Amino acid sequence: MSKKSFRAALNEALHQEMAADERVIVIGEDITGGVGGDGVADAWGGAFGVTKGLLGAYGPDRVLDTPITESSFVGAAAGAALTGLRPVVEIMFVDFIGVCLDQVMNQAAKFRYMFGGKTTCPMVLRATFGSGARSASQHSQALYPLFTHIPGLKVVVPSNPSDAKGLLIESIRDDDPVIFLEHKLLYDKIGEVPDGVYAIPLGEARVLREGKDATVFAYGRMVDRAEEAANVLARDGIKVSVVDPRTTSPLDTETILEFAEETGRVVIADEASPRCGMAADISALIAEEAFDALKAPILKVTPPHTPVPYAPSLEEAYMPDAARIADAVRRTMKYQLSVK
Amino acid sequence: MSKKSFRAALNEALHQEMAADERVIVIGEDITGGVGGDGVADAWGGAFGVTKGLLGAYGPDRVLDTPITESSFVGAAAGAALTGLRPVVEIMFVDFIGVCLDQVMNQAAKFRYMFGGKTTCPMVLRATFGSGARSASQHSQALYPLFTHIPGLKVVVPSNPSDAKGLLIESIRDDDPVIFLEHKLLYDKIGEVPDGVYAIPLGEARVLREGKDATVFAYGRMVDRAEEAANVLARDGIKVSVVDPRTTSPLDTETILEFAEETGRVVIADEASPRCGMAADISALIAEEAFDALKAPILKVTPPHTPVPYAPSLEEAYMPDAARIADAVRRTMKYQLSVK
Amino acid sequence: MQLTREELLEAYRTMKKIREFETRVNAEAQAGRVPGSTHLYSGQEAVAVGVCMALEDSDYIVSTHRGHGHSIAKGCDVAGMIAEILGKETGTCHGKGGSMHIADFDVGMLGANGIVGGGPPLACGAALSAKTLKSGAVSVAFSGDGAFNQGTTAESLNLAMVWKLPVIFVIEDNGWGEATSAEFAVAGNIIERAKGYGMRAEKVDGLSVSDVYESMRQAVEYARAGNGPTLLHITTERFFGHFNGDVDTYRSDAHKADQRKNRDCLVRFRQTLISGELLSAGELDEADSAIVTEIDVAVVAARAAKEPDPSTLTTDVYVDYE
Amino acid sequence: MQLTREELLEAYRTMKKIREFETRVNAEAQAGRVPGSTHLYSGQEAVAVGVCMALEDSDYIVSTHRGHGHSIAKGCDVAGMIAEILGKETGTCHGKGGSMHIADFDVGMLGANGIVGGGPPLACGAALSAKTLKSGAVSVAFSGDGAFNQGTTAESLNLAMVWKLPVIFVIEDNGWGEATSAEFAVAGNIIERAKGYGMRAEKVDGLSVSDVYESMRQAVEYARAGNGPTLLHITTERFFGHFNGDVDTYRSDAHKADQRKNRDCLVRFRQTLISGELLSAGELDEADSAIVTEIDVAVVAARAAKEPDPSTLTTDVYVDYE
Ligand SMILES: Cc1ncc(C[n+]2csc(CCOP(=O)(O)OP(=O)(O)O)c2C)c(N)n1
Ligand SMILES: Cc1ncc(C[n+]2csc(CCOP(=O)(O)OP(=O)(O)O)c2C)c(N)n1
Ligand SMILES: [Mg+2]
Ligand SMILES: [Mg+2]
Repeated sequence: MSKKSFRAALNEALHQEMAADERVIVIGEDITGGVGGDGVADAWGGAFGVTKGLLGAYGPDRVLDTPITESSFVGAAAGAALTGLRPVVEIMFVDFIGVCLDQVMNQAAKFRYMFGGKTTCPMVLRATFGSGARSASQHSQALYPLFTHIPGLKVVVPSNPSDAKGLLIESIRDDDPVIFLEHKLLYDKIGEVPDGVYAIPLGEARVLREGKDATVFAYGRMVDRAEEAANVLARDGIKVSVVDPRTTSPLDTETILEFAEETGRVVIADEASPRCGMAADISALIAEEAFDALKAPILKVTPPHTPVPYAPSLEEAYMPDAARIADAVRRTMKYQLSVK
Repeated sequence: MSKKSFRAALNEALHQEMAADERVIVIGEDITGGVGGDGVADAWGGAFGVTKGLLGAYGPDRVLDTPITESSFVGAAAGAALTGLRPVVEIMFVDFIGVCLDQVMNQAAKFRYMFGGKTTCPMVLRATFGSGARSASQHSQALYPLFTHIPGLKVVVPSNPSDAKGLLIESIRDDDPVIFLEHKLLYDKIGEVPDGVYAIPLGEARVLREGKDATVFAYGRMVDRAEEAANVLARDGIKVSVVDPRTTSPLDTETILEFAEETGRVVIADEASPRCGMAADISALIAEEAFDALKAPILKVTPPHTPVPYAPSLEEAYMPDAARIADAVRRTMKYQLSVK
Repeated sequence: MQLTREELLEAYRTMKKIREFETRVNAEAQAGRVPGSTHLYSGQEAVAVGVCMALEDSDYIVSTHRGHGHSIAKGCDVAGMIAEILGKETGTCHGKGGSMHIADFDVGMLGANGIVGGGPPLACGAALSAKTLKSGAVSVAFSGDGAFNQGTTAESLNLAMVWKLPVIFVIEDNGWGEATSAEFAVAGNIIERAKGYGMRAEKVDGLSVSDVYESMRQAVEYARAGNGPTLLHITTERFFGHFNGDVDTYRSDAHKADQRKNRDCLVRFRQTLISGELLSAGELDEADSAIVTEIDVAVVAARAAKEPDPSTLTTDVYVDYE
Repeated sequence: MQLTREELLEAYRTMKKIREFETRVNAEAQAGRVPGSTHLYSGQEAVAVGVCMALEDSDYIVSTHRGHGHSIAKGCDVAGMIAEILGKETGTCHGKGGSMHIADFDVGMLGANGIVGGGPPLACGAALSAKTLKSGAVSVAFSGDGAFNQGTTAESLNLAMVWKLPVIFVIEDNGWGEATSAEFAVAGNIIERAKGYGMRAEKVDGLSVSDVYESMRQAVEYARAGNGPTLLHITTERFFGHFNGDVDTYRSDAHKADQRKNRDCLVRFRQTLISGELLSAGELDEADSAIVTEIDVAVVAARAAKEPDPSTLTTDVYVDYE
């Protein structure tokens, strides 16, 4: 166990799985960086440095730079996954899924089903996501609701370094296509990360704290903000549970319902766009299956239904913060059930 | 007023708007059909015959066949919409959005916002959707939750001929990009359709019937099935309201909440995949904003989280039918609120 | 390279099998027994057969919406195929896929594909597996003239060159993408477009199974030797409309009659075999009737087979789906 | 075609304006005043300027992530641009877009674009408007060597030929797509790839603004006459790293020094003007200092401007959004 950044934890996961299994290969734009140049090799190690050092350790046959043609190389990852490899393919920003969704949605996700269970497609698609880096509308989306909507995909949204590592290892070993989304503002986050190899099952929520007054569900960068809110509320004597489901698909419905039932008051803090988003998805689950236990409306704390703006003053207003989460919890606490 | 098919109603809308406004053009694969052949021209009029006859009336400059390159011609529609035209572009099956999502999600939808309100992008993207035609996994999806999730898009899902006509006319006149989705099993549906030009505002639900026991919300082909269910239930003395919101974005939240509040029991019947889908979206809206009035859990009637299968025995089991809707209403009626 | 009598007979058999299969699929469709729609391969048999004759079982093909011919040529079981098309539990995909999603991994058939241009990236991936795992296999992407325009295909040509992949792009140019002619839709020239990527490219007469085979054989040799991709632009004929419900009024009756009369690859091959005294009419007739019987048995069995049980609706979405 | 003194001076001014603008943007970024990241255009000025000199205000350009140069050359206001880059309400897009989304419809600048390959289809659309509305306008798609590989670009080349659109594809080949060389990523040859579509195509030295202008002028004439598209493959130099935070270790220091010393289009143009006695050093110096002042005023004003009010977060999503 030692302190590592989210980035380093991911890098370690890739190293360990590539060392353990020859079939694991890594594909993406600039994942080494410098091909064809007269300077240093592996100059980038990916746009965010996550794949740095893999080239030196595993060579260019297993660490493949690509032209800027996401459809072809994401599709190639899917085709390779059908035929014996276990590719980890990176698209730099999840926003770029627009140019290659077909290979994910209609190909990788559906092979096993369409072909009657005759094959597996063990690939991982890694991408950064999220707002807060002043990257504007085309480089800041969350988009996991899109993937969550598509049957056949698994979707992982880690919130801290040790989860990131364990979930990535599990994703690489998983025989289904996995979308693995890394919030760009988490890369420098430091945490305790075991040095050894470990896998965290997909579909198991992590409970960060238990409090009986209300539950806050959150993914990715929102988890820290939920914790922050919980700390503030604790000072006022309001004890909230904070639950990070970690994967949106499969979803740990059991833990979610358990906490919804136990606390009866629910806030879902999510960075994705609100319409047909994850906050709505979890809310609807609870409204159908834990209705009886609800003591208050289920509150969603999300950005508005707008693209992500560039200017700091706007982007700060866009993203839900701890204050908005705490406020929602307070509103749910105040709510008095009228007699029906 | 006369009886027309859903297909004919759409065709009439296109004719009327093209006649009224020179800037309206139509773009798509085989929307005439026969280019370069030695047989008849306008042989197809679109894969489903919706654009038939436009070529003869408005000529090849305004009715443009394309190569099979959705990214380029959907993007061309967006670019044309930025520069003075009002294109109606067709992708044959909405499933094909996978090869051209970027031009919709990151371009058309975001122009106005990214550019600080300096432009409009008045385009309509038409596509067929839906299961039931034994078209298997890659030609049967609903996918409107994906578009609904994306800020900047409007999304229309008509359920009958007269709505189809009025909503398409409104969509063409709308200055924002509109995704207009036509259920392939509705094309032959006949209904009374006014002959004149009329527009139905986006974001206004249609109330098919009012009953005080429960409300069923449904889109597209599910509307008929909800009506069927309501008829069955009426025989047992259960009176349900049936509401077709008609557009998923903008959403007529006012009418939805009004009916949820009035009946206190809600069933949402939707053909889209369940996770982060429209049923969840409406459920979450109600669970947050009409909680007080709820007398029972909000029930979602959707397909399972699977791709659409080919065999009739499987596809019939996939799609929600009137029996499942009626059963959900009965379950919600039986539900007794426990004291909280 | 000279083909042996046995090889020629086998090629003829496979072409005939495809033709007969499609004839029966069409009949089943017209009788209302095919739940979905199908895209018939009739007229293009020499392409699938010439291409697949040059491949081993361990080589890969990635197919299209018009995939029956490719599947049969690569060795898929016709009984499973027809059952699949009829939507039966005995089908190749247990009824989940239908005509457009037939796949058989045991014979290297990685799947038909309902998305035009969906296949070439996948074929690059299969070639990447072969290269990385040093299996010596090659991979083939079948695409139509219409699919050739898709950005995915263009990207795949580039990627195949950049990664020097053992992949062969087989462009089956039947002159039409649905009701739109290639003359309208394909700007420039397919061979020149491939050569623009620095790719080895060759135009081939798709009415001659031996021409297709020979060009393919060389492309496979080139790829196995580690030299990278080839594109074959193979001209061919689509006898039916785009799909079984297409009345095909955009081509004149004269054109269609001429096609059947003068540009039928199966008829040509038969004539060549007989006139070259390579095989006798009797031998070919015998092959024909064996095939007719085989397909008939398959059709009858498929009709009698059960539809998949509704309980299987939710299986095989994920490996560990519950 | 001979350029007048005034035209040459104007070209020089615009090139210098771009260079100075980028220098100041870089300085603002290093001082931490640019909220996002930016892609600097320095070194490529002759391309944007040569191209846009051949255009009218009513003509369209569609730009890329590296769009500052195109914007300035097409006539966008630098004060609005720098304010936008600093995220201010006085910015071209009121702070909503930032460096990668600058657009000004009044001068035919249809927008920078954060998606590599996002632009060419849009440029086809603008050309379609011009053709359908018979406005006589032409449309330009700027793309990098990296973007040239995207399927969207390939599709657009084909569509432009099929629809015979008045569009000009300007491929700015600076040898790099981020940290990946064009030598690695672009298979074959850009001109040959364009010619494969039957497209008029020409290679141009992007260090010479007059060469760029002349080739562009001919392409515009060709397009306005209704003959269809042209592709210009323009070689150029990227002076900085891919974006302002890129330390650019993948190119040797020697390479970068040589670039600045021997392959600076602005220096070359200045030398040509002086040695050809077309403009004097004094005149050029005067132009320089006017530009330095103009940009400085713009930067100072942008720094002082207010950030957009948070209430504008939800405006302009839809025309009728409430
Ligand atoms: C992305 C996509 N666009 C459109 C279609 C509809 N479609 C199916 S087959 C076809 C024509 C394909 O033409 P070609 O590639 O020449 O193959 P052929 O049908 O001639 O075998 C089209 C347009 C599709 N399936 N996928
Ligand atoms: C679809 C997509 N893929 C990847 C990126 C990340 N990206 C931004 S710029 C760039 C390099 C573009 O290279 P080129 O087209 O040569 O333009 P240049 O940067 O040299 O001006 C990349 C890969 C992107 N923005 N969009
Ligand atoms: Mg074809
Ligand atoms: Mg470049």
